[in-house]
Amino acid sequence: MITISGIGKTVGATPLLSNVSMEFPAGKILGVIGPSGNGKTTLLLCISGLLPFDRGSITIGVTSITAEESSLRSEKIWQFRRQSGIVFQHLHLFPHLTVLGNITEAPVHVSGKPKAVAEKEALALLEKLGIGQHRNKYPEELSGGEQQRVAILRAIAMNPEVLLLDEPTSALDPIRSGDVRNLLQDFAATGHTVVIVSHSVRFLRGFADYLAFMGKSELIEMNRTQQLLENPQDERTREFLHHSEMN
Amino acid sequence: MITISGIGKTVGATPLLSNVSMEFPAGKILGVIGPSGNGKTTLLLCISGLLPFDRGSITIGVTSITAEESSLRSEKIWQFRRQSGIVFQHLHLFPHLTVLGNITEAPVHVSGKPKAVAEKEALALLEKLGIGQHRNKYPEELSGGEQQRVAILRAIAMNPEVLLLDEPTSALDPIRSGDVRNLLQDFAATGHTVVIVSHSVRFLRGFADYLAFMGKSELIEMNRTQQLLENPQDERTREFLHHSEMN
Amino acid sequence: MLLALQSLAAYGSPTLRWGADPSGGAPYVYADPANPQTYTGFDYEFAEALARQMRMNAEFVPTDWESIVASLNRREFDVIINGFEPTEDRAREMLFSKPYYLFRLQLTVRKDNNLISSLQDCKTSGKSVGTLVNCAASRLLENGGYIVKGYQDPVGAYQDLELGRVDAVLMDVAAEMFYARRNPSLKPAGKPFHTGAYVVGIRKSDSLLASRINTAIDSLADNGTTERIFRKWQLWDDEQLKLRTKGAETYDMTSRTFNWTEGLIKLLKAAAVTVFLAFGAMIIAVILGIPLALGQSKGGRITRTLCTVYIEFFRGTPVLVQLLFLYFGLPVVGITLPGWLTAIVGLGLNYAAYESQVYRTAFQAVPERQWQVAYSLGMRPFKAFRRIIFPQAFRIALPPMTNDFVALFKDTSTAFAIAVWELATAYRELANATQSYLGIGLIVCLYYLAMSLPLAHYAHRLERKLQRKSTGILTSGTEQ
Amino acid sequence: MLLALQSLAAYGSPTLRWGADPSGGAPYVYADPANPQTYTGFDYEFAEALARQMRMNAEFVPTDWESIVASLNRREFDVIINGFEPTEDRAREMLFSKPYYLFRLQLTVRKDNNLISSLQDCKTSGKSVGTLVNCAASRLLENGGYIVKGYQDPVGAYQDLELGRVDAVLMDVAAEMFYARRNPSLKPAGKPFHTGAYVVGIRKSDSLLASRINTAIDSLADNGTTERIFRKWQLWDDEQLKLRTKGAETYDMTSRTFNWTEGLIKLLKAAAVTVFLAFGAMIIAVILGIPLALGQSKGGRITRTLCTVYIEFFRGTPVLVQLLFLYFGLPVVGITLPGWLTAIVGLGLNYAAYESQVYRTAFQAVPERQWQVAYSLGMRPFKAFRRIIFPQAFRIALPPMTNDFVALFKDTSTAFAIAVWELATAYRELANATQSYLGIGLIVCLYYLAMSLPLAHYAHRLERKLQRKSTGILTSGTEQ
Ligand SMILES: Nc1ncnc2c1ncn2[C@@H]1O[C@H](COP(=O)(O)OP(=O)(O)OP(=O)(O)O)[C@@H](O)[C@H]1O
Ligand SMILES: Nc1ncnc2c1ncn2[C@@H]1O[C@H](COP(=O)(O)OP(=O)(O)OP(=O)(O)O)[C@@H](O)[C@H]1O
Ligand SMILES: [Mg+2]
Ligand SMILES: [Mg+2]
Repeated sequence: MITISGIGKTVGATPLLSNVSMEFPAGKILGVIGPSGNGKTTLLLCISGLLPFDRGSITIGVTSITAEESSLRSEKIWQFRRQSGIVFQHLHLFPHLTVLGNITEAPVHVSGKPKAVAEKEALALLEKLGIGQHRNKYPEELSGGEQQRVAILRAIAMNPEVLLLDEPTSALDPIRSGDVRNLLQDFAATGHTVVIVSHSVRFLRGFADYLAFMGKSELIEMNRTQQLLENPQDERTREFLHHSEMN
Repeated sequence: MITISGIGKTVGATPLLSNVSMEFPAGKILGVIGPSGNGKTTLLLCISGLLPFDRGSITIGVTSITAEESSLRSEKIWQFRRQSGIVFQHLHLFPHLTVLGNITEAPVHVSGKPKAVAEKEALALLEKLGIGQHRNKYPEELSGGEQQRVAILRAIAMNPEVLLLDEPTSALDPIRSGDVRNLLQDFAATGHTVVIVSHSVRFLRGFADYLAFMGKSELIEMNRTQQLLENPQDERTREFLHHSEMN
Repeated sequence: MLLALQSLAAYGSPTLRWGADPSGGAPYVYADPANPQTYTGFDYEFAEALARQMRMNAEFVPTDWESIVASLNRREFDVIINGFEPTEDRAREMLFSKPYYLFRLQLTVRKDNNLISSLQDCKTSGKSVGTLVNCAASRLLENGGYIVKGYQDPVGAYQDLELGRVDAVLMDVAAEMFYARRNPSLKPAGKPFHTGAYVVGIRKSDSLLASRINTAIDSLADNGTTERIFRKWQLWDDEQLKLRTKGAETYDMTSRTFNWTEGLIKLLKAAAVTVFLAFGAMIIAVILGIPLALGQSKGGRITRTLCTVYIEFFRGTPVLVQLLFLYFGLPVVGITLPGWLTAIVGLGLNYAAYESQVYRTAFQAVPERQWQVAYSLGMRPFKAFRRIIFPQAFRIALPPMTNDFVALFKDTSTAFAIAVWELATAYRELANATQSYLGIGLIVCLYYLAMSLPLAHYAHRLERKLQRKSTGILTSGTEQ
Repeated sequence: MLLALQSLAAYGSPTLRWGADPSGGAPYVYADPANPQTYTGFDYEFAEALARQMRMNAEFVPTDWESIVASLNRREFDVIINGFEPTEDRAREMLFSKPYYLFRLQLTVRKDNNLISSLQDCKTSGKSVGTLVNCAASRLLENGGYIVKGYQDPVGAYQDLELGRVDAVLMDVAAEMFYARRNPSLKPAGKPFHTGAYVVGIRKSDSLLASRINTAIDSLADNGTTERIFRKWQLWDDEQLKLRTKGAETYDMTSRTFNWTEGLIKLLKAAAVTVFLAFGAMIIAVILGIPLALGQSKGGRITRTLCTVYIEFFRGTPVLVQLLFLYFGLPVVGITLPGWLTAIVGLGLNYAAYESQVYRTAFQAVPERQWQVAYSLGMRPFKAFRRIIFPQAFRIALPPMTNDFVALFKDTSTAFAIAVWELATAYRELANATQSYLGIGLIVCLYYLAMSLPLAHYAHRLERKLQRKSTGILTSGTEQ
């Protein structure tokens, strides 16, 4: 269960998030959609515990942080951060490590997994996404889509309770993004919660269990995917979905 | 008229491009599609004159460079580079300049446009893509989709003969990507050539005049959009298009 | 424990260890010119007489005037007999005997000076008065608001008076008699005045010794020994008759001042030279470093080699040698630069090698793609560098550059080798002159800090400003 | 041409330009403590008297002792008057006047030392003897095969004697009188011995000037001026009577035949010391720099302030002063480190301040997002730093660190001040001994290069290796 209660975040005079509240069960996939610049990435960062927010609180399972705690270096925030993994929009791979190194770094050096085990697991994942042959390359020697898949695997390899993804298939062709979809569905099926920001309503349809639509810095509505797509309550949602169908 | 004759590029033992040849008229829009990691970005960089290649030659209008010339710092390569503008997959905005600075930098300091004029033009473009209010922000203060639009405008502002775009709408919602489409169509209508790499066949349909399908490091086929989509010649093209419809 | 034993030994034993500074000069205690291994002076003779009166052997312990009270209390000797005046601040730390001599002060002027006939004249006409530091005279003058110039020894004071650097000198009659009376170009102005006393200085804990000494002083005065000694040194006058009738009620409190003002000004001038050299050299280094860095990282084979040779040579050999080479070597080929210019050029060439390496890292820390974007927008390398790469690299180069600049302030000290007079040279001179290595050293450090701190501060502010203007690769990040 | 004219002018004009190093200290030539703008000392007074005798004006040209002969030959001044001793190697390059003073050497030991009563005792019991570099005493000791420790100035030598860092000090009586005689914890051992002479140094081409000076020296001796001057400085003794009776044959001219093989080996040993000091100091600096950098950029208010104070203090004040402070200051609180350890610790503390700034830039050049990614993967700050940030930052820090390391090789030369014998000290000794500043200088430069080149080469290779392992922010970029 993830509970977000009235969180707000302002930079300068610009509100990035205003009073966003939502709640959804663990083990499900939540899709976040909405126009560019409306705070989707900001929301994801807040949930991950990496970005301090100004108001409200976030609860994942039994751990919760308040706005005050989010900006302190307390033991609590480290515990909170540990629950979730994140795939950044701009990936931010470790440039000094190979593909394999990027994926096994945390399992080996944080969880203390034996290196051989971690590498075997990583390799299986790499093969699943079709980039096994690139395992010894450095990030800058990869194409955009290949980098994106490495970033997804790096987060999944730590087996976080909650996986947050920011447009994880933007650089992938339809076949590969299908692979990623399957992988994430399997991951959710084992009881993990997945939150995924995407511009492609097509990608989320029949994949996400819930959909949330972000307006300018606020949550307009959230519902089961089917219901939101077929019966949007807000005018802005309707217009956005209409355009999605068109293009 | 852009003519690519048998260019090849190998890194280590891996061929990134093998004997790619194509030809298409100026003032048209060429879409490049193909699975991830197949050399689309590499091809674009070669056309821009920024990446030296090993074999073949590329001709834009009356200027052409050969494989040898592509790796030399000759006057010719500078002239060749000047003809085209490029929007990188990873954007690479100038972090030390504001949005307006990013867009006006080259017009003012390369073309010698008066600053006021350049800024007025830039502002008009920014408004067209809905990010006029962000004009004085620095790149890191923008959302992913906002950054992407700035990168597109930075290239367009130099009014290059050939505009090369590497997945320019991957971070844009459907409404904004429609705006970009219109902008590029207008740009092509004034006699400029546009080459655009995209994973979204939907985006290119009814927008690109030609489509090229890249297989593993080679050009599989190229044709008018209508014809390629409706009547693909190669099995691989057919399979790729099939998946695109599905997802 | 050990010290206490020593002290007891000094009592019981027939030895009176007395301290004085023989470099203070005649006529107090000084090395006998006729026989430099031995000492003479009225204090020397008085000490001998005093010890004999107390049935002890006198042992002279030469010491340093500056720290004479500290040495007494460290038990390096038992008493001070050195033209020593009782003052209130000293009284807090020690005991005084009765006076054994009453001195007076005498004003001296140049022979041709008819304007000054009393100390008051100096004040009304704003004339400067020289005297020794830390004595009754200096205290008197300072309290009176005179223009005072302090000297370490009487010779210097009277010399300056002759040279017109001061207009008058006020000194104990004893010193005046010895150093000025016979000088044909000087004359006394007015009569001696302001009676003061020479006493024996004793440790606070030695009150027993003090009373024994007082008894002995009385006996010496009574039996005429005191008169005989001071008559021999031509220092006897009627004033001394009071010794037997009165005590020594007039105590002056004196405060010690070294001629710090002038020393500090000298250092300040030297510091200005140092700043000048450092700025000149840094300008050369900062500018020359850029082509070196670009040449080494982006140039062709030959350029690259040349730049590397330059860098490794200038970085790898001592700047001192480079300066000497420029200074003594260049004249051979007909180029004779003045020392300061040689220093600026030499240090500049040297630091350019360092700066080039700083730049190279900074340039390389800017993603190569930024060059490509610039090229794709039609920029040539030079413009791409100036407009796109440099602004991003500068932020990274700034702290190491600050490092180098601060180091350069101190490296200017190598210029002493080519006879450029700067802060480090001035330090050595003054420290040697005053023997106050620590004191002057600390002051020189403050001067260096006064150069480097504003620089570091400004650099830090600039760094923050650039950071706020966010060069991206340095994105603060916590704000999204 | 110009130089020739200047020299002619020096003859015709009534000015005698004489050179001396005022930092050599009292009592030769030194800044007057009472009036630091002017100079004093017996050489100063003698030079004035000499010039007056020759009906010329004396003009004092402050210069550096190490290169005083070279400066003479560069015509920066006309004569050297600086307690200058005639030696055979100097004789090849210049003329000497008759002696104007005959000095002797005095051995000094600690008061409690009853084992050493002559120089011979030092040899038999293997005790170390301190003296000034490049003087009669140092040559005597070196030729005699003593364990010698060379100092730049007498103060340091006697201070080390007090602290027990050397067992005896051999010095001219002039210096001994001034610096050691008054020190209660030291005492002379044995009688003065080994008569040497102070002469005026003159250019080889100026034989006319030489004979005029000889005449003047004779006159000054005859008319008692010499005696008056040296009496005033308490340096007159019966030895000086020989000046009038005999010629200049009375003094011992110390000579050293220079053996190149031995010299090179000596330099090699010194270079090894330098490398040792540099590596030791760099290890301290490299390690200590990390907490300083992190403290300054990520610590709380207090940590930040403390780190900044440390950095600005150690960076802003001269390392020489820091070394002196550690060497002479620490014993006050009971910690007496040997010289080499003081040098390593002092240089290490100093360079840590510089390294911290290098690291700080490097850390900040790694995008903040990399920290965030590491945190999101469950890393705590320390692990994130060690595994993610440091490897990326190291590549950026490497060239400035190489800079600092190379600079450190040469900064070890400051250790001479605390009497650590390293390459720069060896250079000065040998260059002085041979007067071959250029030749030995070039050799020493080669030694320095032989240290810095391998270092630079290895650093460059490491840099490339890291670059190939591509730290991303440094992506080479031309390959896609
Ligand atoms: N540091 C900042 N200073 C000012 N404004 C900021 C800053 N960071 C983000 N913003 C603004 O906050 C808004 C929301 O940003 P966010 O990245 O969350 O949007 P998004 O929904 O992820 O958009 P996209 O789909 O384009 O990635 C944007 O308009 C952006 O310009
Ligand atoms: N420096 C390099 N060294 C080795 N292989 C490289 C290097 N650069 C790129 N490649 C490989 O070349 C192939 C083509 O890369 P390119 O970026 O052109 O693909 P792309 O078609 O743009 O893919 P995407 O759609 O994922 O962006 C990829 O498999 C990539 O791994
Ligand atoms: Mg976003
Ligand atoms: Mg690509």
